Amino acid sequence: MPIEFDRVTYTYPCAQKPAVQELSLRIPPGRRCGLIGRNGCGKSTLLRLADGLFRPDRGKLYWQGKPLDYSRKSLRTLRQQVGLVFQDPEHQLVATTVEEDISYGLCNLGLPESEIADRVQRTLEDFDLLELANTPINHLSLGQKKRVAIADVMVLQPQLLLMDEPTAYLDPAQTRTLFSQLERIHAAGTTALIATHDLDFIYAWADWLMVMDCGRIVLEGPAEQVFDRHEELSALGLGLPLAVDLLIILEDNNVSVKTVRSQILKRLRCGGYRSFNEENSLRSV
Amino acid sequence: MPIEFDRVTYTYPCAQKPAVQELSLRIPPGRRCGLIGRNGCGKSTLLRLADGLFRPDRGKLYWQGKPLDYSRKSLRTLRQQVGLVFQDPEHQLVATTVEEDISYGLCNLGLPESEIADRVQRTLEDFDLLELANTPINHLSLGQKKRVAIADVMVLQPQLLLMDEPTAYLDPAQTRTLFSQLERIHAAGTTALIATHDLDFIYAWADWLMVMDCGRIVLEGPAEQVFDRHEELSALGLGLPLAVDLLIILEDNNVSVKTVRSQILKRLRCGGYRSFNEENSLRSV
Amino acid sequence: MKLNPRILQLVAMAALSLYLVVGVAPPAQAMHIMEGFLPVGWAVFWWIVSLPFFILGLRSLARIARENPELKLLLALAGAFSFVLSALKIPSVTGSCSHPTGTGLGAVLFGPSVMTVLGSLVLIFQAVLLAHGGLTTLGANVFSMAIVGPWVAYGVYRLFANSDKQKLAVFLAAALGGLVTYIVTSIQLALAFPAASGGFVAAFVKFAGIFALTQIPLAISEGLLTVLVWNWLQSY
Amino acid sequence: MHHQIDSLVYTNRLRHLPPEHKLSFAAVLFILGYGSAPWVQGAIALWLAVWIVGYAKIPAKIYARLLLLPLSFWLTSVPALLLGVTAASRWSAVQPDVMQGVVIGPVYLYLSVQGWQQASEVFARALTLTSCLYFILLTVPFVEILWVLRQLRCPSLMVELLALMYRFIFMLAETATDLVTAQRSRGGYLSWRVRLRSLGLVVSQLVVRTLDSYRQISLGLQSRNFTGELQVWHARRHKPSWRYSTEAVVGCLLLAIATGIYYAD
Repeated sequence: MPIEFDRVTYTYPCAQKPAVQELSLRIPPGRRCGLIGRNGCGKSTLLRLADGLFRPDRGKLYWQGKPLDYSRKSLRTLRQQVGLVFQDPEHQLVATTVEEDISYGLCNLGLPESEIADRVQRTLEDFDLLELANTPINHLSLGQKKRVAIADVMVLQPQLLLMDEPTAYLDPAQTRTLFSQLERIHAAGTTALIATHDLDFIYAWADWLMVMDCGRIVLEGPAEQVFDRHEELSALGLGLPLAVDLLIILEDNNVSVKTVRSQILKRLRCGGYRSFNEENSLRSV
Repeated sequence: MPIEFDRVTYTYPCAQKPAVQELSLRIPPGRRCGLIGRNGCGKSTLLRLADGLFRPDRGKLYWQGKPLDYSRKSLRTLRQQVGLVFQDPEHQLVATTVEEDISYGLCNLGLPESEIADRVQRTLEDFDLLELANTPINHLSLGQKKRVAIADVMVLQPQLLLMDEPTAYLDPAQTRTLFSQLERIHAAGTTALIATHDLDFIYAWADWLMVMDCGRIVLEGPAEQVFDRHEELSALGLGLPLAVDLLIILEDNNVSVKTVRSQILKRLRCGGYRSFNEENSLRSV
Repeated sequence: MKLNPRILQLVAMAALSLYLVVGVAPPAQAMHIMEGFLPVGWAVFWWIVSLPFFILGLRSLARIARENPELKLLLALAGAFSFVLSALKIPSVTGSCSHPTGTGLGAVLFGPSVMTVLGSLVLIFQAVLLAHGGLTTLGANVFSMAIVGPWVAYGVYRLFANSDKQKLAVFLAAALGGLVTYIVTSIQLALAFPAASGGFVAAFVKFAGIFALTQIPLAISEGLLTVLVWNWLQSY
Repeated sequence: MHHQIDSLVYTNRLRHLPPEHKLSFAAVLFILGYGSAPWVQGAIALWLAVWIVGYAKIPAKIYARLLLLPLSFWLTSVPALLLGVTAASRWSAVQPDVMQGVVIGPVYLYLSVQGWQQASEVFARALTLTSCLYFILLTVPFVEILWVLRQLRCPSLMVELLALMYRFIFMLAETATDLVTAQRSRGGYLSWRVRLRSLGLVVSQLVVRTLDSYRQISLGLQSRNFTGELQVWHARRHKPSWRYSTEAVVGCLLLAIATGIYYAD
């Protein structure tokens, strides 16, 4: 059990109500965990709490069974083993060139220079950044910045990787690259937790899913089981991944491709996007 | 024919190669036009050219049949009739409160105060922003900011609405709201052009589709026809909307829902994200 | 009548100078003494004059940064902010555009010795990224823009701050800070190039006269803009 | 403009040379350029043009445009240097300094001989030294200047601040550009009054964004175990070149000899 939340409450300074409320959570080790929920439901706050950036008002965090005491030393150990990739890479990249930025975390650990050189070199290769090593950060495209941000964190070889909206700003091909990088990270034994709106991405990637609403975890379990709870997900304003939606259509009409096509389009136009809520309220009547 | 590009080339200052190259384009009036393409293919540049923000190196733009001469007067007319919503609302909203921000464009036109008050009021109602009218911009959520950004532009009653990545940063429920707003705008007779990566969104919304690659339009036509060109889209690194993908699976295996489910997952995991190109090259063998 | 061609010549020259001052030179640079403009003696002199101020400022910054390392981020952001401001073009009354230096606001917010360091770093970036100013003339530019400007702005602000006319204090700080910068630049040029007749004073009058055309309206615009931003900051 | 210089320098063909070599070469030329005869200064400017346009492959058009910058500052100052004014009654006293003169009412206005000398001296010197400056700007990336500053034991606070500022300048500049573009698309800069208002809005927004970035970036730094100092590591990938080193050393020697002869005369 790498990390555990025990009835954690956190309120931003000056905010009216808590961003995370009485939240209890265990992240299963070695899993691909997805965290979904609407904008503003507290996903980012949860990730920041898990990285020890905020201190809960009430409740406790445990890292590998030991409670986090927010001393400088324990924070240092925590952040060595937990890597957080921010939504906006601009806020994470601080050095001038790609190579320097990747080395930054290692230098903070006070490692010997030969080991820094070694690990930076290996990470540059792993993330296909060798050619960009000496490029200044500000000359990179957004997709490249995102890649550097992940490399920054992975060079520290964390046991738990937290990512906030990794697919925002990426085009389909870049998303594919990200997907294969995540597969590699998973194969190496790293536990990962991804917070996102991108239901299709999370449907394809996650094997454990948590759903947040208003600062709490409202659903949790193996991904397929969670996505089977159609009504609850719709009621939360999340809808379903398109693939799940399509399968429902298939089950409902076991007919020709042509019929399915028209059904899908109708679903996408009206159900999927426009009046999901209306439809929903009809259903529950 | 609201706007027309005639072999337009534009190179950013000091860039090695043009961002938009010998591009010819007509936007059919009254249509819902989608513009897709990979990051960096020139989509945003095209939108900025269409709004007269950049001046082409070669080639001409026509607005309602008349060539654009970039004089102050013609730019003023153009920008009154063409509205551009930027990708990041953070970079578009300039005033302190919602109301002030919506009035900004009207004040620039030098309209009489009574008309400004009138139009701002109506727009606040249309976009369901009445309650937020006096809220400072930096207290808004991202979805609200996006709504204000669209209202900012629609208050000028443009004939052509250009949008850059409208669904980025939005959660599924917010995307649904955006969709219904776009439907309303379309119903009022405004031509719209949306540039995005979100294939599922564009599949549901667009009726005319343009595909860009390396600064050129490489495919164009009614949306369904364009999405039928599977091989070409995959070769461009774009992939297909999930729904189209599913229909292909259905046509290939006319079998049980269970088989289809496992096919979709395989497709999402490997085909859809990881190794679409490999699979593709196998197919063409 | 014999003088006619000469008068014509002079009128033509005056017109030409006016054109050059108002039309050709981007006034953004008129504040910066360009690379190689000062004779070697004066270039070295201004370096020697400015260096102690810079080192003292850096020392006091280092002390603050040791206590609160994250302040470095804020300082770097403030520096980057004033660089970006200086690259924005503000409309000036004469029709030409130039830059607000933000020194006045910075001096009021951070204090003059911090502004000396930030201002010097901004000047380095202006030389390296925009080719405004230069390395040999850096000392002279630092003296006028990062030492005298902020100290005057700060002094003026403190003088008027108590008279519960904050806005006036801010306006005067920014405007006079800008104005004194331009006067010092003129002095520096006049010292380096005294006129054959009238020496330093005559040269000063000439340089000051030429730069006055663009710099006085600019100082006023900067004062107004700073007040706008100040108001806004207080409401935030 | 700053994007221009900064992106040019990363594609220049002399980038592989060690930054120390290029900087010391420029430093030697700075000293020679200050001390020597006008024709030696001319030679330096020409030689550097060969280095910049010929070897580093900076487009000639852009380099010429950059050279216009010092020229325009020079042109602005020329009237002040050239024009002399004195009381009409004293015109005979300044006669040795007069090229052309005219009496207008009580004053005597003239073109000064000394001013002309000063102006031409300054012209040659400014052109030469600006070429040296441009050689640095266009062939040594800013990051590498920072490496050299670190080696020279500049105060670490100063180097750190420079590095952070370099990163943030581009971040804020992008925000500012985007804001201005968005304003332009809503008719923001089409008249003088609207312009001033729009600009005030941009500056205010920029303050907010700056403070906001500060909060976010300090979280980002903390999550990466910020220790109070911004330490980084970089590999060295520079290769000294015999061909360029030889040309630089031989050329500088020749110029030094020429300067020596000039002073011996």
